[in-house]
Amino acid sequence: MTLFIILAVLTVVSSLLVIFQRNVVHSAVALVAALFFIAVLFLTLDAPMIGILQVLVYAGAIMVLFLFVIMLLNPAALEPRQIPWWTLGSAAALLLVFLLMPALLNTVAPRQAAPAGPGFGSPELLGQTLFGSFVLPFEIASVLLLVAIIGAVVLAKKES
Amino acid sequence: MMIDIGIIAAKAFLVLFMVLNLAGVLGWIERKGSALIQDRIGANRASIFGFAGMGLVNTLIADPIKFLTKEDFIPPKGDRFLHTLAPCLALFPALVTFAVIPFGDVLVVAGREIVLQVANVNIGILYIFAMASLSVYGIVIGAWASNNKFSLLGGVRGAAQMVSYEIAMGLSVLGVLMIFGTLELQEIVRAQGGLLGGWLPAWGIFLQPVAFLLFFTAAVAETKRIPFDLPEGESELVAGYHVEYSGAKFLMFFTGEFAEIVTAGALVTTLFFGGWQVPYLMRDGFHLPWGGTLLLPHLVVVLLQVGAFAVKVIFFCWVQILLRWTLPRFRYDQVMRLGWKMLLPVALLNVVVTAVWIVLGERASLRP
Amino acid sequence: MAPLNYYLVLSAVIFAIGVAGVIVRRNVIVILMSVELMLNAVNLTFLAFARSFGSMDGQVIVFFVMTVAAAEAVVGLAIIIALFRHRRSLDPREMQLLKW
Amino acid sequence: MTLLRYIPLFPLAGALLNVFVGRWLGRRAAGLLACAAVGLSFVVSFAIFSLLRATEVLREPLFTWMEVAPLKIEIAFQADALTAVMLLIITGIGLLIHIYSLGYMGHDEGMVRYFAYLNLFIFFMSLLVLADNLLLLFVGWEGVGLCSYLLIGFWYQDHANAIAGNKAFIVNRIGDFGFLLGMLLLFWEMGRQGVWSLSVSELQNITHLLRPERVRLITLLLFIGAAGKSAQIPLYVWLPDAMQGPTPVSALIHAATMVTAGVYMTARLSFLFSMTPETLALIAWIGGLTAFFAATIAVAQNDIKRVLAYSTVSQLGYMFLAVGVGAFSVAIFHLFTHAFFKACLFLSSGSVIHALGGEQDMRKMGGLRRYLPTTYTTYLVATLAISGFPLTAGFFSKDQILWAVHSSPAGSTSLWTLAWLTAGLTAFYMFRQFFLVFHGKCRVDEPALAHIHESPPVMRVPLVLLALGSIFAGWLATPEFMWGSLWEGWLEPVFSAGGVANHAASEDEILFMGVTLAISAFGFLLAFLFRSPENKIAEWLSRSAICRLLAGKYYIDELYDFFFVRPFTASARWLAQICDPGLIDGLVNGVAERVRGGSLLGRQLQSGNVQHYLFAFLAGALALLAYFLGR
Repeated sequence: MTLFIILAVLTVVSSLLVIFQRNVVHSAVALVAALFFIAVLFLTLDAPMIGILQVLVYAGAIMVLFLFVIMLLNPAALEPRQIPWWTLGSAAALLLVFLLMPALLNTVAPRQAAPAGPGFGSPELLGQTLFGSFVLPFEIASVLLLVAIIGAVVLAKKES
Repeated sequence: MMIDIGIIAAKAFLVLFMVLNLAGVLGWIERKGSALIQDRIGANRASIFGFAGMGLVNTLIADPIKFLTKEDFIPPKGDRFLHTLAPCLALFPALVTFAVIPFGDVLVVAGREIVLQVANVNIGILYIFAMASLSVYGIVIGAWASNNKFSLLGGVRGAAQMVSYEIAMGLSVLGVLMIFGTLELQEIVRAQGGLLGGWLPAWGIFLQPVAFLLFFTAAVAETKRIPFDLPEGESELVAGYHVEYSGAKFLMFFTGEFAEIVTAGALVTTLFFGGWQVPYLMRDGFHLPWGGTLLLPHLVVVLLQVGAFAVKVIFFCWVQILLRWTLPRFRYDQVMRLGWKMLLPVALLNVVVTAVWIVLGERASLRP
Repeated sequence: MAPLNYYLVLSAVIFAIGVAGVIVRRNVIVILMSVELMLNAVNLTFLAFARSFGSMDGQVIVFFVMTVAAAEAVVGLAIIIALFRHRRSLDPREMQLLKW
Repeated sequence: MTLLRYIPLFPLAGALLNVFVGRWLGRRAAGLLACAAVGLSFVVSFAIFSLLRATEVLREPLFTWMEVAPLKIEIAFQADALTAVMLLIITGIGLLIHIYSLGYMGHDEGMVRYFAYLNLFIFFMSLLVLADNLLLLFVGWEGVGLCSYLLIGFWYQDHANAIAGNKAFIVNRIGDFGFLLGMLLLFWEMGRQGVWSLSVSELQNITHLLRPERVRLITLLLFIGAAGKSAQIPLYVWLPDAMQGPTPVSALIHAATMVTAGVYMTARLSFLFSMTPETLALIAWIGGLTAFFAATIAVAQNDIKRVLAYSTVSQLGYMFLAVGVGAFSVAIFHLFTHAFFKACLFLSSGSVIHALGGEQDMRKMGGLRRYLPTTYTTYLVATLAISGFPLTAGFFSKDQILWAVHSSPAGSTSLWTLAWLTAGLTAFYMFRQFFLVFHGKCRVDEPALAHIHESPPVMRVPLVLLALGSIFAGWLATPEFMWGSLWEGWLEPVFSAGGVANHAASEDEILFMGVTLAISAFGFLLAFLFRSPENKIAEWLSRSAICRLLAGKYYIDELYDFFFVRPFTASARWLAQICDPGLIDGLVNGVAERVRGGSLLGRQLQSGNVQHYLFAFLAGALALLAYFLGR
């Protein structure tokens, strides 16, 4: 419980930093931190495999890509900050939390904090599920990735 | 309970101590090795009361003092916070990866079984990759925070290079994982204790030679050293991503680099060269394939194993240093081409061939 | 382990932060990062429910979400690069040709 | 026996070949190919003619064209005696004209195109006569109209030719519209009685299902179609203008075959027409009046082909007169003989025009007898035939018509008088032309005179053959007192439904023959007396008002122009210039303008900024959330 609260605070703070830092690189670093903490949160949910994948995929690949692009483009100016628009957006987001809060707090899980079964979250079980009932989505995901690769190459390639 | 925590703390301390010291020693080996190759003497000036210790003094004592007392320079238009954070990010992943690398079998002391591994995680290898993937941040963030075009270029190069070679490295390990059927490093090492055909140790190198070549190449590339030192490349980018670093921060980058060498060596040892396994050494002593048996006490066996692991790691560290002083630097496009057009396809092919081999093997073993 | 509701609330907060980021920031890269934040909030929900139901399905879904997120980030960044080449800007307000 | 399909197939193949590879074949080969195609058709037609027994009907379905529940329309051919005769005319006369064209068009740039059209025409015409159902007949009907348009405007570089082509096409369309309406009405009426069919052979047996007043309307509409195609009052105006095409075309289309389509159609549907005496009476009167009026116009024309054109209209009037009095077989017989002598006349005139290098004005001819001996002879034979000289083809057929008009219960003395006068006029204008062209002083222009020459054999041989036909074709059906009629026995079964078999005593017939001969002789005599343009009386007459009226063709074209064409173009112009831009465009543009006005407001919402959209999206989501959670 303590661990959760610490992690939650860290996650929320770093998430807030993502949107409140005016510098893109700072935002990106804050996001890496947030993702890292979320990965640890995953670990507390008996999902070690997913947690490690989170670090590997998000922190290790996606965010590096972000940083790479940021440095490649190297936008010079800090972005302007318009107070009214910021207020409006933040208010809307706050309203969203406010509206969702009661519903979320009243949600009753069917088996509240049931002890995880043996091997829950292990690579073996994840693999079996993935290649069992989810094999078709898995294959489709591979096609999606292929399409994304080709799309990215085509988009980012300089016209010759 | 307290004892458990104490044991874990002791293991962690031991590992960190060993790694950091090894990194330091590697600095000496590098200097002396390069001097040997280039037919010169190498570091020999610093001395304590006339004792130069073949440069060991230089490396282990004088260098740290020098680094720690130098001015910590931060570029005026740089980013103070990130400039400081970056070296930590560079050193941190290199050190934490050792948490899952087994340096010995089980040590039994007073009826308590101590696994000679800081943390036995069931997804150890993935953990290593996750941590290794984080090591990019030190470079990228440091490069950006320096507000220097050379360092920025180095950072961009480093990011691209490391992401690229991470893929080839992961795919090459996949073959090993398929052979041994586990993600636990301790299990992988234990699986390499068997014998192939009754006499050949079942090490990964014999089962996955292609994977070894790929993995080793990619691992060298990940350490950003010659021939893959494009992010620093002194003749092109002055010193690349750490051009604006000095003092303690530079020391951290420096140590991180050598720690990575050690990590790479340890991983190669663990995955392909039997880890702590000594050929024919069982828990109770040597069982030679041609009939000889030499029983040894438990402690001796454990020490032999730990020693074997250390020797193998140091050997591969030495190989890497040898490479660094032997080969010329690649061009950047050559690096990229090698990563994407050579290593990646070959690694994929290796995975496919391994899969077919395993399936055929299973078929064969199913036959009565 | 903390109760499910706590995770849900945390997830909602992170999601809302992501939403706010997408709306208020004037940099497409940050907008894309905020989207990643939202995706992660949802992932957290999935995992919390997976743990609560004791089912692996939630984890598998997170696996797929990551796949999609990776694809999305890659294509998104490629678009940003292509855009930047033409507009020399990362401000979404500069990218409003698709109207009328 | 599946021979029928080859009759249209050969010309179609010839046409397609000429269209696609004709340019590559060269002009001569293209012409020979076309001739060969029609020749093969003729051979097949002749085979069918000789194989066909009198009462037999060959039927040859090819494939189903369309099938809608009870209605099944097949592409099917059928041949009875009527069809066989028509096929012989079409392919036989057609073949001769094709051969003739080899010479006549030999130097024309567009010869390949010409022969492609010609073959296409033979295809459509044979399709028309072979058709088993009215719809397929209509296809042929429209097809010959198309070919006619193409061939009249063949020399389209000359604007007048293109206009003439348009005129023919448009006037034909009016008739076709009537035909189509009649066909649909017939179809609908039959359908109401539960018979969904357009097949002629099926319709023939169920006409009793139709109500008489409907039959009247149907036949009337069908006759409008026939009048359009066969150039009867009031739709005859296109035929004289159609002489703008090459002369062999005039011979083929506007004399021997296409214009007979209307007669053929009424004959084919005789079972329907016989049911309504009223329509038949109308047809008879229109036919008679057309014959007379066209003959009067022909008297005052100076263009060699125009005279022949009006004579064609006149002769077609005769045929409809025969139809109108119920003498279908006689009408077809006249059609048959007319095909020979009219084709001969046209081709001979073509020969004259050819010899004079394109000159068509008879006032610039004269005395050509010396230069064109063969043409002179054939022209003389054909003129005799059309004038009704004893023992020529025209003599027998015209005599039979006059006799039928007199003897049929549907006929009357006034009709007979009209036809009788027309016979005299025919002899007059034909011999007037004959003398103007071949006798008297030579008035040919100097340059043309230098090049004057008799036509080559390829043109002369068809002329001679047609001239022979002009004499002997009539011998198939002679009066009772000679050797009787082969023809009647041959065609009677086809028209058994409504034929008139009223044979009076042969003395009466001889008497009538004499009376007809007398008026023809009078016409000839008149023409002989006025043969010279310098004749005083003729000169006085030609300046008289009546003659100017005749020369101006009763100003029918001008009347049509005033009453139909101008109001039509004026209203079209009004629609195009006032109504369309003002009302239609105004409506459309007005609607568009209002929409645009609204959109101008609405498009403000579309800022193009993703973040605005996203905010709106979030606001909506929040509203929904508030609604569902607060409920």
